[in-house]
This record gives sequence, C-alpha cells and structure tokens, in this order.
Amino acid sequence: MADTTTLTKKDFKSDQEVRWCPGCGDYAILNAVQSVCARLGIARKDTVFVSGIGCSSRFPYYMSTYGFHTIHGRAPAIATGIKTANPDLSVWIATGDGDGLSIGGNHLAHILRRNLDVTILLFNNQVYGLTKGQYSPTSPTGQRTKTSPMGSIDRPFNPIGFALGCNATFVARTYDTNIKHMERTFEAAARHKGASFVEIYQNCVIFNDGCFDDVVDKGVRDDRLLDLVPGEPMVYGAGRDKGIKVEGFETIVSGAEDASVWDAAAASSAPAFTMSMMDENPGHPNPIGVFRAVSAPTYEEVSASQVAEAIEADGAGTIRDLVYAGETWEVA
Amino acid sequence: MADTTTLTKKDFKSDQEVRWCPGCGDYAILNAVQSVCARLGIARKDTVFVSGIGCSSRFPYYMSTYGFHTIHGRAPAIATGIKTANPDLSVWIATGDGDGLSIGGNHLAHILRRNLDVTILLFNNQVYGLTKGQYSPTSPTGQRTKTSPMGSIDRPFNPIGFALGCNATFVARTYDTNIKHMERTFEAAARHKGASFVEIYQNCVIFNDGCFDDVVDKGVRDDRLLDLVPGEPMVYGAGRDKGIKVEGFETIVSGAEDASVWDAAAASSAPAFTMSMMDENPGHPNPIGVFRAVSAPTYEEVSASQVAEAIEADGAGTIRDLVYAGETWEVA
Amino acid sequence: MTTTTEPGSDLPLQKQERVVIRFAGDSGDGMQITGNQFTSTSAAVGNDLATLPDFPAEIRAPAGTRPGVSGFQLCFSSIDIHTPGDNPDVLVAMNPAALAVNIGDLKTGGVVIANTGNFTEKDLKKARVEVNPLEDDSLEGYRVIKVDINKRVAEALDGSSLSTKEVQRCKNFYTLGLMYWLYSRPLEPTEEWLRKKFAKRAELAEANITAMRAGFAAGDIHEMFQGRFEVPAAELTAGTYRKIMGNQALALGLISGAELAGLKAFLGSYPITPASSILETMASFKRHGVVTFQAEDEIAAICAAIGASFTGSLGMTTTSGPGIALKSEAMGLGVCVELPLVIVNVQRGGPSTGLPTKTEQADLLQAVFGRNGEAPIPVLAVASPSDGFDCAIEACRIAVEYMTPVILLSDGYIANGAEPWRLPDVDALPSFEARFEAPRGEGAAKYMPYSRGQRDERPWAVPGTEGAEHRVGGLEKEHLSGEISYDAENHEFMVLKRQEKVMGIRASIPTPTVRGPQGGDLLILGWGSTYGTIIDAADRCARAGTQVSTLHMRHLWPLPDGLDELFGRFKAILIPEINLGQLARILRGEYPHHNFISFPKVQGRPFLSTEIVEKVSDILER
Amino acid sequence: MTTTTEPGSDLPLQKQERVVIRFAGDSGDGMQITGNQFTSTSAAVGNDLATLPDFPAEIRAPAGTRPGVSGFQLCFSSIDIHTPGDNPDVLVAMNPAALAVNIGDLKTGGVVIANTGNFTEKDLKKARVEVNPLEDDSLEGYRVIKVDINKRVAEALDGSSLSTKEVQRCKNFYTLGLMYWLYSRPLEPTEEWLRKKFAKRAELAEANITAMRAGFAAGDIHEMFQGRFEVPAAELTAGTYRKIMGNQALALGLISGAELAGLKAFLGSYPITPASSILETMASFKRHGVVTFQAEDEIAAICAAIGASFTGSLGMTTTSGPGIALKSEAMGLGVCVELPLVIVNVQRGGPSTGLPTKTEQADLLQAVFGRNGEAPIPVLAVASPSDGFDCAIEACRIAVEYMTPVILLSDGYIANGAEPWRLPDVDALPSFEARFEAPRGEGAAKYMPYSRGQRDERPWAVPGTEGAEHRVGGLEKEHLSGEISYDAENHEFMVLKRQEKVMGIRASIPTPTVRGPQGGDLLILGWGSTYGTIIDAADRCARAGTQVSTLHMRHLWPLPDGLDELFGRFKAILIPEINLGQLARILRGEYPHHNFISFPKVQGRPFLSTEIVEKVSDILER
Ligand SMILES: Cc1ncc(C[n+]2csc(CCOP(=O)(O)OP(=O)(O)O)c2C)c(N)n1
Ligand SMILES: Cc1ncc(C[n+]2csc(CCOP(=O)(O)OP(=O)(O)O)c2C)c(N)n1
Ligand code: SF4
Ligand code: SF4
Ligand SMILES: [Mg+2]
Ligand SMILES: [Mg+2]
Repeated sequence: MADTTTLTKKDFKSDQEVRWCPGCGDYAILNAVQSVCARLGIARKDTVFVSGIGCSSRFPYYMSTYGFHTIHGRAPAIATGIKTANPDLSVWIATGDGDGLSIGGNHLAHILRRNLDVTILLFNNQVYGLTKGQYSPTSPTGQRTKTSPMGSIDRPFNPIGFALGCNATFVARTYDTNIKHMERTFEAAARHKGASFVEIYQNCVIFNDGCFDDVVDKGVRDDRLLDLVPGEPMVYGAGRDKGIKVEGFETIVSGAEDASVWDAAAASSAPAFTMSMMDENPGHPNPIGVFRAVSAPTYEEVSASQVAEAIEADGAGTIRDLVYAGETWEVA
Repeated sequence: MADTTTLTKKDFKSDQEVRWCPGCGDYAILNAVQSVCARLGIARKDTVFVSGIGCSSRFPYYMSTYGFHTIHGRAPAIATGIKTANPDLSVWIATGDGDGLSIGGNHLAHILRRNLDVTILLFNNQVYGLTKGQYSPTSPTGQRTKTSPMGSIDRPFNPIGFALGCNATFVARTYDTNIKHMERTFEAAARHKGASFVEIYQNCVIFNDGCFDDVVDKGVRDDRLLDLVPGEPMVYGAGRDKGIKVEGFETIVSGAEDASVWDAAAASSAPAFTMSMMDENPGHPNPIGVFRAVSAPTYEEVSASQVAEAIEADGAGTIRDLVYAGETWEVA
Repeated sequence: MTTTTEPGSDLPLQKQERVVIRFAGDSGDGMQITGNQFTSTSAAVGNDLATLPDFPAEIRAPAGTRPGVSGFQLCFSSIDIHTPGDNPDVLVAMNPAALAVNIGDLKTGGVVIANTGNFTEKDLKKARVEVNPLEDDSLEGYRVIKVDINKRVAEALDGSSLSTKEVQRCKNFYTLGLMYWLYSRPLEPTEEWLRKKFAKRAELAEANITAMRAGFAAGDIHEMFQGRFEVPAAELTAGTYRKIMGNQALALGLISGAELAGLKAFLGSYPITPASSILETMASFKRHGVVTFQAEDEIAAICAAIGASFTGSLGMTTTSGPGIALKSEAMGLGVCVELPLVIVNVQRGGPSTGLPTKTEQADLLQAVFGRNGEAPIPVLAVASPSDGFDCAIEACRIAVEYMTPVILLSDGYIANGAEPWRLPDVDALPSFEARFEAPRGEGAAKYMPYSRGQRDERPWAVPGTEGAEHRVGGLEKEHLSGEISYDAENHEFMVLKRQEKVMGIRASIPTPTVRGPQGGDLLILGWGSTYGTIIDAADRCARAGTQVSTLHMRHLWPLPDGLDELFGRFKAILIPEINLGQLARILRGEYPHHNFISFPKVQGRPFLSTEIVEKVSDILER
Repeated sequence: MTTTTEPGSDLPLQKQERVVIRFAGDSGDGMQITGNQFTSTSAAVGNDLATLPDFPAEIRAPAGTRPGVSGFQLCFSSIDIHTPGDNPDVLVAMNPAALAVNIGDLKTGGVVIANTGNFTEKDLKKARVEVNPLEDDSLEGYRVIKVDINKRVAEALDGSSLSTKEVQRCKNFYTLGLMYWLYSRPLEPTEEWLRKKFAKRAELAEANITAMRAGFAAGDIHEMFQGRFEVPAAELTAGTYRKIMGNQALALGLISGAELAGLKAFLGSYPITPASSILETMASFKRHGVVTFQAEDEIAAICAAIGASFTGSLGMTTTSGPGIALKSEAMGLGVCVELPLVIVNVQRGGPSTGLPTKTEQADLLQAVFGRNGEAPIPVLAVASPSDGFDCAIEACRIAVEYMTPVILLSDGYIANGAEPWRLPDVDALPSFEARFEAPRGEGAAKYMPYSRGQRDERPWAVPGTEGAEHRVGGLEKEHLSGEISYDAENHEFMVLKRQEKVMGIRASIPTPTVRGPQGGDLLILGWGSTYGTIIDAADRCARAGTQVSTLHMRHLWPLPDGLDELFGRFKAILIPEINLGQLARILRGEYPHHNFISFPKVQGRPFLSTEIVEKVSDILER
C-alpha cells in the first residue's frame, strides 16, 4: 500500500480553487492534513477522503486523492462501505459539528463502536457555517444565532465525551491555529489502527468568530490549554509550571512537579472521560491532545477474515454450486 | 396534573390482549410500569406512552393511557414534540436495543442531551425480536444469529456508557426478573425532572433465551449483581459481604466494610462511567441501579419560558400586528 | 424411489389434476415444517407446485389464539400451475383458532381434518369460539374428519424415552403421515430429512418417523375418507429442479449477478419484514466472497453500498417500503454519482408500518418518482419466486452496464412463496463484465469521470488506480470533468443526459410478448406477483371458451419499446394490481390514447384467479 | 415624502414604464443591501416591483472571484408587473467578476456602470479575465459608464474618522446614490433606515449617507448618462402595502393559519437552503406563541411536529428536497394517524444536493407519489412571494379541516424574491377553528378515534382529555375503533377511505379561473413560481396582438373539479415547468384526452417571459 516515492505536501494539493472564506480555520487544517499525508507516505491513489455536507465537508475537493463529497451526515456510512469493501485503502472522514453530531450522530456513533480503521476529523466551529449561521449541537447554551434569537436552549454535546461513550479506540482534540499540534495529532490518528476521532476547534470568521478565543488565543492558550500526551505528566502553563493531579475521580490543579502521568491506554475510558469534563471545573485548563488510544480488532479485518475462513473451509463458491445446491431432482 | 383519586395498577391496564410470547420478559416490565404509574398518581389522561417499532414497542397498546406507536427509531423525536408542545404531560418512551440504539441512536442521544423531562425505558434483549432474531448493537461480539452465522463482528454499545456520553441527567439499569428493583428504578426515573434513561435487561425466550442468565439467574444474581444505590455503600453478595472500593479510576472488589459510598450526583459523570465498565474487569459484579442522577434545566421548561418572556416583553401577538408590521405604505 | 407398502390400498384410488392443501395450527405446531415437507416430497414425485406460507402477525401471540395461527398452503398438480390456488380442497386445522381463521377460504365440499384433541373448552375459549364447531352444524357442506391427534401420537409413541411434551411435538408428523397416505406420497424423503436434521438426536428423528408412519397406517381413520387420491407427475420441461423461495432466489441472483460482472458483491442492509431473509441468506454465502454489512439503519445500509460501489464492488441494498422511503435521499446521490447499485424492495402492506406481514404492490410510484429533483432510476419487478434469480441478474446487468442505481421490486407474496425452479444452464447466463479504468502514467490524458461511453454510461475508476484520482459527490457535476458546476446550461445538459441514459436502457430490453391471441378484445396486463394469477385466470377463461391474452411486464421504467403498437391491437387493457392503480396511472401518462381498465385490490393478499375471471367476463359482457 | 433637491435637473427627464436593474458585486460589497434599499424606496414611491437576489454558491468564495459574485435584480414599474424581468436595462458591476458573470443577461443597448477602481490587473486575474473588458471592444453595443467608485467614496469621506477599510465599505451607498439620481428617487427613506440600523454607531450612518449623497450629486458622472429617468407610481389597488419576501410570507401565513384554527403553532425544522429563513423568521415570533424546535435532522423535525399535533398543536415542518426525501417515511405515519400537519418544501435544484442555491420545480411528483404504500397527501404550491401568506393559511385550513398532512411547495426563486404585498383585511381571513373532543364521563360512549365526520375527517382527542385515552400508530387501523387490524377487508376499506378523504378536499377548493379568453387555441397552464412569467408572457402576446389564455393551479393534488371541461375548451395546453414535465405527466394520467404540450426548462433559474412568448408563437404558427 505504501508508496516508495517521496511524497510532498504539494502532491496532495488538488487543482481546485479553495473556496472557504478568507480567514477560515479550515485552511490551516487542510494544510496540516496535506503535510501529514505526505509524511505517511501512502500514495494518493490509495487514499480516500469522504465527507458529508457543510463548509468543512468541501474538504475532499482540495485533496488530490480520491474523494467523495456525500450527503449530509452520511460520510461515516459511506466510508464504512469503502473501507469494508477495500481494507487496503487509507480512508479519512471530514465532517462538521452539524454534519457529524447533528444529522450524522448515529453513523458517527456506529463507526466508532464498530472500530473501522478510518480517521475522522470533526471540524467543530459550534455553528452551521454553510447554511449561514444557525446554532449546532456543540453551541453553548444561550448562544444567539439566527434560529435562537433568545439564545440556544439546547445543552451541547461534548464531542470527546460522545466518542468515549461510543467506545471509540482513539479520541483526540486539537485546534486550528496550531499547525504543529494538528500535524502531530492527525498523524497519530492516522497511524492508529481502528477508528480515530479527532475534534478540531475551528474558527468560523463569519458566523462565530472567536468562538474558541478564550482558550486558543495566543495570549492565553499556554495557560488555558492542557496537552494530553500519553506517557507524559500533565503539565501546562506558559512556564510549564502548572500540572494536573488526579485524585480519585477528581482533578486538582497542582504544581508541575505533582502532575500525574497521562495514560491514554487505560483499559477503562473513565480517565479519558474525566479529562473530557475537566474544564467544567473552575480554574481548570481545557484539555487537548490524545484522550484515548487503545487497540481492538477492526471491523473490516474481521469481516474479511470471516470470508477468508469460509472460503478456506468450503472452497471458493461458483455460480454453479450456488444454484445446483439443496435438494434437487431431475425431470427427463 | 396529579389526580387526586387513588389509582390502582389495574387502572393502567388497557383492554388489549397482550401479544408477547409466553415467557417474554416484557410482561414483567409492563406489570412494573403499571404499578409505578398507579403510585405516581398521575391521571391516565395526562400520561402518554410513546414507542418505536419492535416487540417492546408494542408497549403503549397495553397501557390505558394515551399512546403513540410511532415508526422505527423515532419515538424520542415524537416525544420531543409531545413534551415541548405540552409540558404538562407525563411522557414515557418504550424502546428496544434495536429501536433505540440502532436506527434511533441519534434521536436518543439528542433527547438525552437536551434533557427533556421524559422517562425512557430501553428493553435490552441483545437481539431484534420482532424481525425474528438478528443481532443488535448490544449483542456481544461473536453472537451467532441469522445475520451473523459466523458470529457478530460488531463491538457492542454499552447503553449506560452511551447515555453518559450524551450527558444524560438520569441513568439507571434494572432487569426483568426483579419486580421490586424495576419498580424502584422506574419510580425514581419517573420522578426525576429531566431525561431519565433506564436500561432493562430483558429476556427474549424465543431468539436469545437466557442472554442475561449469567448475571440475573436466581442462583447467581446476588453474587453477580451490584445494586448502585445513591448514598449507600456499594455492597453485594448473597451475604452482603462483598463490596466495591474505588481507588483512583480503579475499582477493587473488597469486603463489605471497605465499600465506597455511591454518589450518583457527582458533578462529573466519570464515576458513573467507571461503574458502567466495571464488569469488564475479571471478578467484578455487573452493576445495576442508579448510575447518575443530577439536575439541569429541562428543554421544555426553557422553551416555554422564552415564549412567556417574549410575550411579557412585547405583549401577545395578534395576526394583525404580525401582518401590519415593518415598513408599510398606503396606496389610495 | 422405492414405494412404501400401501395401507388402505383396498380403498378406491382417484386421480386428481390439482390439489390445494392448507395446513393450519398454532405457531408452535410446526405447520411450516409440515407444509415444506409435503412440498419437497411432491416436488420429488414430479408435481408442479406453488406454496404460500401465512405467518402470524409480527409478534408471537399466546398459544391457541387467533393471532397465533400459522398457515401453509400448497398447490401440487400434474398440470402446469402458477399459484398456490384460490381455495383449499383440504384444510388441516390443529386447533379451533386455526379452524376459525381459515374455514372461510375452504372450497365448498372441501375436507376439514380437525385435531379434536385440541378442541377442549379451554382451547375454544382461547380461540374466542363460543360453541364447538365440530359439534354444531356450522361445518355443514364440508366433509369433516375428526382425529384426536394428541391421543394418537401419544399412543404411537407409547414407551418412547421422550417427555410428554416432546412426544406432543411429533403431532405434525403424524398429520403429515396421514396426508401422505391420502395423497399416496412416499415417506422416504421426509424420513431422510428427519434423520439428517436430528443427526445429533436420533431419538427425535425416530419418534417423528414413528409418528408419521402411524399416521400413514391409521386404517380406521382412512375409512373416513372413503378413498384416496393420486396426483401424477406433471409434464415439466426436462432439467434439474429444486424448490426455491422468492427471497432465496433473489439472494442467489444477486450473488450470481455480481459474479457475472466480475465484481465482489457487497450487501448493505437493515432487517425488515419481509426482506430480512435476503440478508440472512447472503450472510451465509461468505465462501462466494459476498460481504454483508448489517447497518444501523436503512440509510447507512444504502450509503455503505454506494461506498462499496465507489471502490469497485457491486453495491446492493435490500429492504421494504418504509426502508425505501428512508433511502430516497441516498438514491438521489446514487443518481448523481452514477455508480452501479441494486436496490431491492420487497413490498408489504402500507402506508407507514401498515401490514408488515402482508403483501402489496403499492410502492411502484414511489420507485419511479419518489425522489427530489429529476432523479431517474430504472425499475423492474419479480414475477414469481424463481423469477427472482433472473430479475436479480438483470438488475445487476443494468446497474453495471449503465452505471446507475436500479430498483428491483418484489413483494411479500413472492418472498415467502416457493415453486420448483428449473435450474439454469450456468454457462448460458448473460455476461456483462464490468470495466474499470486502467492506471494512467504521468503524461496520459486526464481521467474524465463524467465523459460517456456508448450507453451514455460514465467510466468507472476505482481507488487504487494510479492517475485516475477524482472526486464525486451530490452537487451538480460538470459534463466530462465532473467538477462542481453551477452553470445553468450544464445543469440542463446533465439533467437531460441522466434522463437519456436511463431511457436508453430501452435499447437493451425486449418488448414483452403477448401470451395468447396477439390482438383482440382484451389484454390482461400485469406486473410483479400477479403474474401467476393472471395466467391461471386466462387459462380458466380459455377452458371456459373465452380467449384472453396476457402480458407480463418485467421492466417498468423505462417502459420497453413497442408497447404503444402492442396496446393498439387490443380494445381494452385490464390491469389488476394490488394497489389503487399505479401502473395504470403510469401507462396513462405515457400512452394516453389506450383504454386501460384499472382493477385494484388492496387487501394485503394476492388476487384470486376467480376474481380476475369474473372481472374479465364483466368486461366482455358489457 | 419630501423631495430631495435635484442635482442634474438640467438633464432631460424621460418617463419609463418599467426598469430592470441588476446590482452585482463581490459578496462583501453589500449588493443585497443596495438592492433592498432601492426596492424599499421604489415601493415607497408607489411603484409596482419584483426582486430576485442571486446569492453566490454556498461557500463564500475568495473576494473578487466569479463564484463570489452576489447579485440582486429588481424590476420597478408604473404598470402591473409579475416578475423581476428577463434582462436588465442597467447592470451595476462592482468588479470584473461581476461584469463577466452578468453581462450576458444585459439587454442590448443596456447600460453598464462599472467601478473602474476594482478593475486592476489583480482584480482581472482573480476574476480570470484576460483582457480588461472596459478597454477592449467586448462591451460594444452597451453604454458603459466608468466610475472609479473606490476613489469617489474616498474623496467624499476624506477626513472622516473611519478607517480606510470602513470608508471603502460605503461604496455601495455611493452607488445607490448614483442610481437614485438616475431614477429620480428620494434619499430620505434610506437615510432613515441607515440612522436606525447604525443607531449605535452614528458615524457609520453618517458616512454612508454622505457617500450616498455624493453619488446622488456627482454631476460629472451624470453628464455621461445624457439624461435621467422617472418611473411614475403604479396604479395599484388601494390598500396598505409592505414589501415581502417569499419565505417571510410563508412564516407569517403559517403563524396566522395556526391562529385562525385556534391552535398553537409548532414548527419542527432543520436548516437547509433555501428554506432556513422560514425557521429563522418563526423563531423570532415567540410572542405569537410560536414554538420552534431546531431538530437534529429532518426526520426528527417532522416527527416532533407530528408529536405536537398529537397534543393539539398545529405541527409544521419546513425543508427543501433532500429533507423531504428523509421525511417521507414519517409522512406515511402522518397519513396513517390522520393528524393535521403542514409540510413546506422550498424546492431547489436537484437531484441530490444538486444546486442548493438555485431554483427548480422538480419535486412535484415526489410530493404527490413519493411514499410507500397508498399514502395520499394533498399538495399545493405558492405562486409568488406574497402568495405564500395565503397558501400557508390554505394549507393549514386543509390540514385542520381534513385531519391530514398537507404539502406546500415553494421554490428558491419565490423564497428570496420580494414584491409589494397588499395587506389583507385581517378580519376577513378564513376561519376554520379546530374542534377537540370533549372530556367524557364514566358512562359516556367510547371515544372512536377512527370514526368519521362530514368531511371524512377523524375526531381529534388530545392528551389531557379525560375518557378519550387512545392509542394511534403506523399499523393499519380498524375503522372506528382504531385498534390494530390485519383484516383484509378492513385494510381495503381504510385504504379507500384515506383516498376518498383526500380526494374529497375537492369539495372545498375552487376550479381555477382562466385569465383571458375562456376558450381558444392555447391555454398556458402553470403552477408555482412560473405564475408571474406566464402572465407577463401572455400580456406581451396580447400587446403583440395574440390573445392567449392562462391558468394558474394552486391546488395540485387533488386536482380541482372542472378541469376536464375547462381543458376541453382549448386546442392545446402549454405547460411551462422548471422540470422535465411533471405536472404535464400528472395531468396526462388524469385527463388523457387533452393536448398537453410540456415545455420543460431545467437550468436552475426561472423562465424568461421571452422564452414563453417564443414558444407560444412557435405553437400558434404550426
Ligand atoms: C439532508 C440535508 N439537510 C440539511 C442540509 C443543509 N445543510 C448543509 S450543511 C449543514 C450544516 C453544516 O454544519 P457543519 O456540519 O457544522 O459544517 P460547517 O459548515 O460549520 O463546516 C446543513 C444543515 C443538507 N445539505 N442536507
Ligand atoms: C424503517 C424500518 N426499518 C426496519 C423495520 C423492521 N424492524 C422492526 S422492529 C426491528 C428491530 C427491533 O429490535 P428491538 O428494538 O431490539 O426490539 P425487540 O423486538 O427486540 O423488542 C426492526 C429492524 C421497521 N419496522 N422499520
Ligand atoms: S462560513 Fe465559517 S466555516 Fe464556512 S468557510 Fe466561512 S469562515 Fe469557514
Ligand atoms: S420474540 Fe422475544 S422479545 Fe419478542 S415477544 Fe417474543 S420473547 Fe419477547
Ligand atoms: Mg460547523
Ligand atoms: Mg431487542
């Protein structure tokens, strides 16, 4: 599957004019993905980008790989067919908070629990961009939009918690203004064997400008973001002086020296769940990085192995033995 | 809303012949619900049972209340309309593992996150009963059914984990052969203000007989089930001699005396999540009871209050001021 | 085949051309097995046959109640037949509920075999029967044979090691034995089957065999019949035969269709009555390389199939009406991306959840028109259980040759019905191998995903193909390049191109042939499962001296060429349909100047040939 | 209204009956605001008018590119008009992309006003224009007015406190001022509007006003025009008017419809272009007691609406084609449970995602036939922006009076188009108050949910009503009791009853009236948004000496009574549709013996009246 020629980021740029609004966070995400694709060394011909509908779902057009811009919310379902039918392909899904968590929530849930080996990028801008600014399932309660003039009355999903609740084997978060972190996260996700879910905090300059500024803004982010690095202590802060210490189910903001070491591979996803809700505690940072990375058999592998096993046991079937089977009788 | 006359269980029995297979776990669940309805004292006229499609979804026909047997998977969506349009009604949803977690997973997720004040009973028999025995999203990997002759290749959902991942405010589990426990659980769920989710281990005598026997069978259940009672120590065992002790994210099987006290109202749902996965650890019991019970504003309340607020602010609108608004001009 | 010693051979043996039996009992009574065994044996002795099981409504109702009744009707004959028959000659009723539910259909003068052992007060009450019908005169006009089968089987298995419950479970084989005697059938095929089925519990096999033999040899009962019957072998076309059910034939056809195209079959499906068994059957054929995916819902099922087709598999999806409704958005995507896709709709009673276990043909207009925008999809329909095999292959052919979704309609009546299937010459099956774009090197011309071949089909390049990387999707495509295009003229061009492509399928389908006179007063036109009934009705008319012609339409969209001329040869065209006249509506829209007479029946069950015969004489007398 | 001092009043003032202007610029240039202001002012001076915005394709493309072009066309007149006009008389092009995209539509001899400030090399490149069209002869045949608006506005706002960027944002008001001058319109209404809009940033209001006044007073530019125009007030029927957009009218109508029925309006919806603004508008009317629920998808949206109707609200759902596809299963449920429900489909270009921002009428067959089983639903369609109000009320009336889902079709052209709306006499609006079953005491007769009223509607008992507790669902219902029934005859009865009920709506709808001669050679028949164009075309024919009649159909299913007789009076019936002939197909199916000529156009945009005029002369000359 891997191609020996050395691929560059440019190889993954398509000839299509990119049509997001100037300043949209999607540009940076595209860039990062193109870099990671080059680094993975998987040929363009063996790579497929699948998306639903939304600004973010225009993604496949900008990749010089195979691509499928499907219908709203259904990218995981189409990708399931693609990956199961041809497990050799490297399959990516680009989706939005509306596409992936509103209309497409069920397909997302099921692809995660089935653990297909795909990489899912959820562009979370807490708004419906393409349809011009309605609230989404990740919009904070109270957000005023065209359809919530008195403020949204929905309690939002936490995409990380949702993915964990679906038993996902790889769950991570990154944000659009940190190319390095995105690249690192995307690469880990792509290399993970199984369904990888990555939430990306993405700015929509038009309909929800600055929605993540309180945590990702250059001025505050060192103190407001905690990068979960498997096997590393949970340290953050401009001076890397702060840490998170786990006690029971509680997290405590501590000095760097007392920080607990982050284990993304724990058998239970409870620690990841705790982390995903950490920022609801006053004074706690907002976690990014890898929440969970465990291994489990992939759907497409087991599917293929059952077919192989059946063939091995009874021989490959032909139309003749399909038709001339069961109780037959002759009429002369 | 509450009715002053004393209601009895019989009042909630409809005149319809119950048509489940003899021995089906659904009968006991029906019984328990009828008892609880009587105990709640809410008039039949103010109670609505909503269901999707499946054996379990026949439920509304057997209740003498208002009822809606909708289409496959959509009960939460219909119930959302019912409850939002008339917050005074007591609304129940009866659904199956297929209806609620396969085709209807997304609606279930969204009603939970929105926190409508409804009571959801998920009859989990780990199989599609009505369509005669295909595997479901809760069937254990490897289960052989009509559609999985070599064993199911899906990793199952854990319904409790799923509900927690959707940020549900009340999450519980019970089982069909323990009327008392069912009644206690249903009553707590019904009295909870907000979306209550109850998974019920339900035996399907025809297509999945004994699916929960390893934990609910009379002979083993005392030692295999741990009943989570908010505020009580986590003690179990025929002699109530065993306990569960929580250390960090780990649970340890201990003596009764060392058992931790169960807190279903913790701000974070991580403890509930830990419990929901506990039985994956060797030697651990299978948890039932109340995993989570926290309070949050309900969708229908806030929806109604925005309407009330708008009316208070600007006066109740009439057709005239709807039409004769904006910039108008006269033509003589 | 050795012949069994014949008890009661002193009784008169009467030849019959065609017999219809209905077995009816409680869901737990094993009536489906009984019926199927009788069918297999009749097949083995060379009868033509057709069967129709009648399952109880979705949920297993309590034992002994009317909703719990399970029935199985079969027609076996020495002549060519096409339906399981209008009214049974013989009704086997294992309990009062079975009798109550089925007696109305029995032919006047027909035989009732009633298991008196199950006609106790309690049984009557469960069946909501006030007075024991075996004891008042409500069965006047029928010949009633009363047998306490419970007792008989207990006697026959007296001393067996089985529990009482297990002994009673052999009742259906006692009954079967009795019927085998009545119709002079051999026991051996069933004995063989039993021994195989209970290979691991020989005592069960033997008990059932003993029970069956007891029924076969019950001289005192035989007396009551005053004679037994023989239905000689039918003159069937020479060949190898097997009994096949509709859904099974579809499954075999879909797998074969993919293989004929040189593609891997990928089925994305979600269980739904009465389509589920296609998925179940295909899931059991893994050694044919079939990949089945049980999806979370119908939308995911079709989407996965589209995804699989994108990679070069032949994507398929199977469902029933409500599932089709859910798939309609994705079908539009299929139209737009122009990938092969076979969509099977096993129709059931509607609207909405409707009558899930009953049959109907009311999804035709949905199939042809039920999508947003101009989204043409070819539609064809299965005529009979075995026809499912050919139709499935034909659906695959169209999908692959024209790069298009195809809808294949069947219905509940066909799905569960069975008939003998003369097995095809495998080497003579049509071949329509799919062609993929070859990899292209650096300098090669750019791959144009929306260029067109001789059938207006677009070229298929699958992931893994170097140099043909491209993007597809549901937005309007630019002709040739396939890039997104909002251009007005291009849109019109593409709308017309998709329409032309689908209409162009006409070039590959034959004008259906008229059976009977090629012109005249009346043509009976049918589609789908009315096929057999219409032929039976026409044959009955012919026997009664009235020649009427019939025409069966396999292809419903596009309509084949030549129909206008053909219709012009008839004064009137009668269209019986299990809906409110959907094909009639389509035909009127296309060929406004013919005299179409719509003949609707929407009762969740097939037409009786009598109904059509009567309608024909009504029309011709006018 | 005070009149502004008139600069350039020395130039000749020419009267015009009807002017079409198109404003075109980059998405960021504020062309929609400019267009809307010109429209409001024209309305205020008493013109008749019609507008059509042309939004860029879904995503904001990079500034200056062709996909980023945003346009707004308006037609204002002193005569009765019905469309925004075929070809603009004046094109305002703020950049080369806007020019390139729109020039093809400009009337021969028309005026181009080009902002030369945005025709730099860089701008040309972004627009993929090779040579500056202002500098070669590609604009021959047009009068080209070149103005460096960038520079002009900078000059006008020299010394302002605003940033350069903010100053440049006033360009559109400079342009608007220029157009106001050209067509002799007052500035006051816009000044007022600006002051209100920027109440919190007065400096912005003033800057824009200054810019506008500068454009209005730019004498040197005025010279280039060699004259200015006046379009006197139209003779409109007396009354109070307001400008209304299609989706807005629908929202107001839906709210009013519920109120007229005495019900709470409940809208379950999921955003989708071009329907979203109905949800947005209704969400802003909470003080009318409207409850809006933004669902997780279209299925949940319609299901919630059905749930709300179950409780006694008037459930509604709004969407576009792909959403309708998703809702089709639930629509079947609506048919089965017979609850009122209004389903709005604002059609867009299809199939699949298609052309989301373009218009089409290709969902008609889906509306009428796109469900499994026999699931009849009445269908009606909106003719023009203001007609949305009446149609929405009519849809509510049918839903409530007949206890049925109703589909109301609109399209992208109507959704975003605007016209003056003569406000109705609120007291004269139809009333169709819903009746709920009263509570019943112990001894009262049992509530029969599937008994029937005079219109075959079933009685509506809502939760909270003592003694009327009952269950509904999607399985077939027993007549009267509403219990589940698998009975064959009952099923047929219910299928026919549902059909009759919907067909019975005919009794409450008028035969549409023919405009023009009541019989003759040709009738132009239209539905939905072709309304205005057909009338314009007929009027043009009339002016040219050919009388053709027109007929507009609001009710599409069931078809109103009297059509057969009406059609019989014409030799031919021309049916222009923005699809491949869907209404023509339906009419042929119902009235096979008339001469329907289908006239399809599927370019994602409305017909031009010219096209219809030409088609008419084609037909009449034959
Ligand atoms: C079936 C269907 N319903 C609705 C839409 C309209 N629609 C397109 S994109 C979108 C939401 C996009 O939001 P998100 O996924 O967050 O993507 P973003 O544009 O914010 O990147 C909606 C509602 C559609 N295209 N199809
Ligand atoms: C749209 C649609 N798809 C499929 C079905 C068929 N169907 C009915 S019930 C069911 C699954 C039932 O499983 P579950 O919810 O677990 O209920 P159970 O019967 O086990 O109680 C399915 C697939 C349907 N009725 N409608
Ligand atoms: S609308 Fe928002 S999300 Fe969409 S392209 Fe523009 S900035 Fe990006
Ligand atoms: S099939 Fe199973 S779940 Fe359904 S009624 Fe029977 S025992 Fe209960
Ligand atoms: Mg978004
Ligand atoms: Mg189940």
